[in-house]
Amino acid sequence: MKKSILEVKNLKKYFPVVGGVFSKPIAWVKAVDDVSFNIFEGETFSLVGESGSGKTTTGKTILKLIEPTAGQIIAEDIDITNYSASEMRPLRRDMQIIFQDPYGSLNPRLPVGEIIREPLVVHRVGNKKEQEERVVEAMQVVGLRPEYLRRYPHEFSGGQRQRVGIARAIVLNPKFIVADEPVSALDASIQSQVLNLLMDLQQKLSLTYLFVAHNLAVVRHVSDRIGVMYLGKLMEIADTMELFNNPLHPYTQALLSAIPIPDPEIKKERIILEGDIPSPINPPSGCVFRTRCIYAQDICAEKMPQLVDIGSGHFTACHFVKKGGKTEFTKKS
Amino acid sequence: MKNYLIRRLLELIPVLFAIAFVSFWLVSKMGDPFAALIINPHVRPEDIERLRHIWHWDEPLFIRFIYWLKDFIYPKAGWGLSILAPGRNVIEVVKSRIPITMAFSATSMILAVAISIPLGVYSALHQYSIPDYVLTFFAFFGMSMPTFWFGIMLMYLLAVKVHWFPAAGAHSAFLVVQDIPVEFSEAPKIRQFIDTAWHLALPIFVLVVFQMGAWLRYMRSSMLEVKHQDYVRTARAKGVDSRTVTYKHAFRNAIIPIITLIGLSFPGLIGGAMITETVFAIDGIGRLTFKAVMSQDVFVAMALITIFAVLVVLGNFIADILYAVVDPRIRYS
Amino acid sequence: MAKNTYIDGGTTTSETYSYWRKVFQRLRKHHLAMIALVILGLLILAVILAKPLSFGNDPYTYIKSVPWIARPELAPPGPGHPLGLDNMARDAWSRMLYGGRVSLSVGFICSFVGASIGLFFGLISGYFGGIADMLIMRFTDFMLSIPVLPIMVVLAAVIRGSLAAIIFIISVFSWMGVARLVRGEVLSLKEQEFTEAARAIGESPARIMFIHLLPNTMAPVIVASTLSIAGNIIYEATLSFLGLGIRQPTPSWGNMLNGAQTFMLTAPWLMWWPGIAILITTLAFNFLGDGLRDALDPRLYR
Amino acid sequence: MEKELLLEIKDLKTYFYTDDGIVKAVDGINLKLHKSEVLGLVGESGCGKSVASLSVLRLVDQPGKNAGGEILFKGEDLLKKSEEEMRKIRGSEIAMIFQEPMTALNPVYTIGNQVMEAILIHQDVNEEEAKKKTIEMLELVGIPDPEKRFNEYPHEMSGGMRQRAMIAMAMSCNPDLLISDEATTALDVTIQAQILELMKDLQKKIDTAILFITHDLALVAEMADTVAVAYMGKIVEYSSVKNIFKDPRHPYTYGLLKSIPSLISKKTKQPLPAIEGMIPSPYSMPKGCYFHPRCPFATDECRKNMPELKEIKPGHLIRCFHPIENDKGVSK
Repeated sequence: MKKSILEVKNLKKYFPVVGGVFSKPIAWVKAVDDVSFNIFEGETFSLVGESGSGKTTTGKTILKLIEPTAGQIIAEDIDITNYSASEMRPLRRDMQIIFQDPYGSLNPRLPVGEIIREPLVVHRVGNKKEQEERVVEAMQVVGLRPEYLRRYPHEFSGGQRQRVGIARAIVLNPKFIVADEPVSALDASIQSQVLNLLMDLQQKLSLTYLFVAHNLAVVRHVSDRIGVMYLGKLMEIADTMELFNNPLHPYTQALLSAIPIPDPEIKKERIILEGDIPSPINPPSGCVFRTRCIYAQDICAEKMPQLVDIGSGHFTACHFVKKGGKTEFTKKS
Repeated sequence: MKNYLIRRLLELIPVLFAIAFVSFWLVSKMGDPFAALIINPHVRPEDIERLRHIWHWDEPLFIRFIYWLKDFIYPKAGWGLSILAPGRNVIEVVKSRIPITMAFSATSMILAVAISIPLGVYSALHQYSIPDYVLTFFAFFGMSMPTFWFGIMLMYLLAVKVHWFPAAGAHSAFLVVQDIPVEFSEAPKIRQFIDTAWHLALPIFVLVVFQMGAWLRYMRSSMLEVKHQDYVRTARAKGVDSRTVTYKHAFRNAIIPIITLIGLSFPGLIGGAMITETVFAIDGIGRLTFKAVMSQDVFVAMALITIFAVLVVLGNFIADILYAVVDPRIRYS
Repeated sequence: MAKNTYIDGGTTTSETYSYWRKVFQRLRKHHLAMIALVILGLLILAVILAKPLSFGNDPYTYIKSVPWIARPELAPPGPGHPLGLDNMARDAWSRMLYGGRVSLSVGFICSFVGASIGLFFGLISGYFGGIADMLIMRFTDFMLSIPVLPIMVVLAAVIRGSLAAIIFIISVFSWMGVARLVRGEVLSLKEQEFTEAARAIGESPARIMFIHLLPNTMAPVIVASTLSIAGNIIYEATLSFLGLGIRQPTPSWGNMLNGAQTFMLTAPWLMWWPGIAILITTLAFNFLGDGLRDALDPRLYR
Repeated sequence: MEKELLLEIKDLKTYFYTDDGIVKAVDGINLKLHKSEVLGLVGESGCGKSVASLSVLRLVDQPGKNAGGEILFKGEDLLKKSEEEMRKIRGSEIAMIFQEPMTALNPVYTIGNQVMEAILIHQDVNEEEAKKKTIEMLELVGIPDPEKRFNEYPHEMSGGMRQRAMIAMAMSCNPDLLISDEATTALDVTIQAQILELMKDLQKKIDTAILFITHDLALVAEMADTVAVAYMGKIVEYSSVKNIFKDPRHPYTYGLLKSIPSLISKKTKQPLPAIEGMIPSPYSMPKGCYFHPRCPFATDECRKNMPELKEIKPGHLIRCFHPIENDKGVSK
């Protein structure tokens, strides 16, 4: 049995929308709405989805960078849901994050050496000399020349900055890293370098990743398991190959078919979803996907389907996917 | 948007109340309005006590303020005690001074805005040209010069030295109509207007120069910012001619922050009017304020400062409304 | 990847340079700002060296007689007294120099106090949000709704005279701009991921504010403060001109003009120089502020 | 296959004269686009693809300037035209859509107003007819309830709808050439699929040629007939879409294709064959071939000289001294 390093149970995060005469919350953005999953030690678990799906919010809520509205976050048998900032501090040595924006994620007024040293200072690891040694070591591991220690972020390219961000995340030797769209802001040729680095570090430092991304090809390449999110809800969870070869949820099917393929000879039959992604402020009743689903029936408007295991760790939230992966889709008339 | 405006209006009430109270408190610190009566041999000490009681001056500060506020909003005949104009209703005294101040500050503001906007646009469209440098220098001059000194110097050069303009006052005491000197108020309206305009020319000029500096800079930078927006490029890509690009697409967006600032420029205008009125000896509410403070005329000073506060707060509110009128993004949210 | 395989190329330059050095390089290209900087340097030097530059005159001493005119009061410029004497027969040049001390110090101190209060409120308001933010911002709005000059006049009439009182009165009204500015900056910095990264590391709010937020808000605060020095000098001059600021016999450019206005017809030269001094100083601060804004502009940066 | 030549860019150069030096954003680009054909221009950031497209419409802002070359559109050099003549071409014969549909639309005018403006400029119609045509266009690009949408402002619409409005604006005068500059980059993948479908559909209906600019090779495979790969302001490979993807000859194209994670390969969680190094700084370009510092096959020749764009087989041009031979190795 694989050991679960992190467990999320019925996690919810609602952001208030204020308005009206008295600036009271008049509505809620249901960014994450009743999401549950496990992450096993040493694996890469990915959350994919389009904008507004709540994947990034989920990742940041797990690290308590965003306070959850409801649900539970259990990190290695400790329920950290209601931990305060000071209670979280010691745990942060083990849980780190890599950000999307290589420009915004580094303080422009600090030299990169200081940026990487910050975690060591905050957690009082070693004296100044030892800290500097570890900074140099971290820079070497991520492929940055240690001589660049005193340079400022603006002197580096996007790919190098992303390496600085990675060095900062690994300098405390964490067990678990949330990688929030770590390559989406990078050029194609740099993207693959950074992906290689992340996979390499996972091996060397036995890391567990929660990988948040919208690029399905990238996710397919790096993940062990994948969760597909739509409008704050998990639609499907499965092992990578299972998900790509046997997508059961209509949304997953459409999402996979929408990916453009870098091969002019493959002309695939595409499922083009109608309409826009609804607003998370006012999501559709029942199944949130029903407004764009070609198989939607009356029941979909009434009941939100539960995420159920249909066998061998493949979870789907659809009324028409039954145990064993049998589907009973009928096209909407 | 409607909700927002209602909320803003509701917020204004406590702000106004607080400003009125703070100024009441400060002004009453200035001196005892009844103290001046002691030197009057016709007033007996018991009369002073009686007056003190009538105006609730024997009550604690806050109670006294509430009574004062009530009287300020619903003035009774003969209300208030003025040292500058004994025996007259304070509100009447103040009211009679308002038109002249309104006339010359409104004129100066309209002129300043009306001249600055086209010049600012010109400056932005011809960035780094010689006219741009000249205008920039002029703008900085307007922002940097001390109003009172500029006023005195103009008065000295143009009124005292060469007699092009009258040195002081809002109008002449007598006007010569068909070789007969008549009192100002007896003269034909058109002559009154010309004479007033001639008297107010210099103070208006001072205020225009003072205000233009800021407007020129705002308009120039706003236009420069808009010039490089994507939608300006889209308009050009559509084949829109450069005139229409400038005035329909760029200008319409650049003017939004400027219009908003008009409402927020009231405090500066009030200060400027106060100085110019004092320098040019114009009997408006600005000079009255200064005189009231200098002669410790508490009732008049309080009434004036409350009126100024109402004007400033009203300006803020106007700014909000204008913003909503000119920017569709605000209008609909 | 093998250890010690480094990623080279890209935008790295051969030498490392800090943000402020780059700012200064850009400022140097701004001619007006550099001229302003030189003028301000000379002015500051002049008021520091007021004593040796006064030709042995004292700003408070009544001169008994001058050789070129019968009465020393309102004597026109002459040898040893380049700007003449004022109505109390004091040397106008030395009063200019000593008055400059007052005007410049009021400008600097009020700006500094205003920026400090503004930074404090802005940081707290922007970082913590919620109730603190609401209270601070309501208070800021309230302060901004006060008609500044009339209230300053009243305040000056209540607490009359001393330099400290004037500094207090002007400072009270010179922090709101910075507070709003800093709050806005902090709100946008909080959205940036490096602040989130600091929280992910487990940094305390105080450390985040001082290491990450404060240095990143300094640029606009410096610009706003430079510009507000000019405004504060004008406020002081205006109050003193109205007779509510710095009191005689202490000289300030403003109260020199107050005296001079009365004798506009007989001694017009007394009016010129203090006014020109104020104008040049405020112009210089405005140009410097403008140059700094261009040099610090993050949009041209990165 | 030999269709009428619509656009021919010859040795186009667009330089930016900045305080820190000259940036050769477009440094001698050559392209040919035939009538009703789709030409894909791909490359990473800094390769000059967007500047090249803006250069065609002569919309490059200061401090950018044309520094040579020709842009022959229907046989006439656009660089020699007067501003007034250019203005008549923009929006009617050549239209453009941009990456950010939010910022590319004017926030203070309604969608209808902005689409109608293009029609009123280039077509001899009155307001009423223009409005009718606008609503037709909005309907054509799949905006539901076009009469109502006509009066909506950009901020009231979703990203996908805004991009549809942009397309309606661009296509309203039946242009011969549509330039699409990263038109789907800011969109979600399911919305991107909708917009691509729409563009293909309209291209057939209106018979427009498209200059399709993107950083995403997969989109090019889907949309383009011919592909040009740009690197640091120069075209490094130029051929039919089939050749580019099945028989890439330039080490950069080859490396780029290999480094993209595949959707078919079983070898996941393996190191990707990445291109080493980074894109050079535009202020300090390497000598010789710009790609040599990152090229595994670079020789002394590459370090000294910039190779010419040469035809190595019919319709396949590359800029390389050592083209890759049929996926097996490098010619020496």
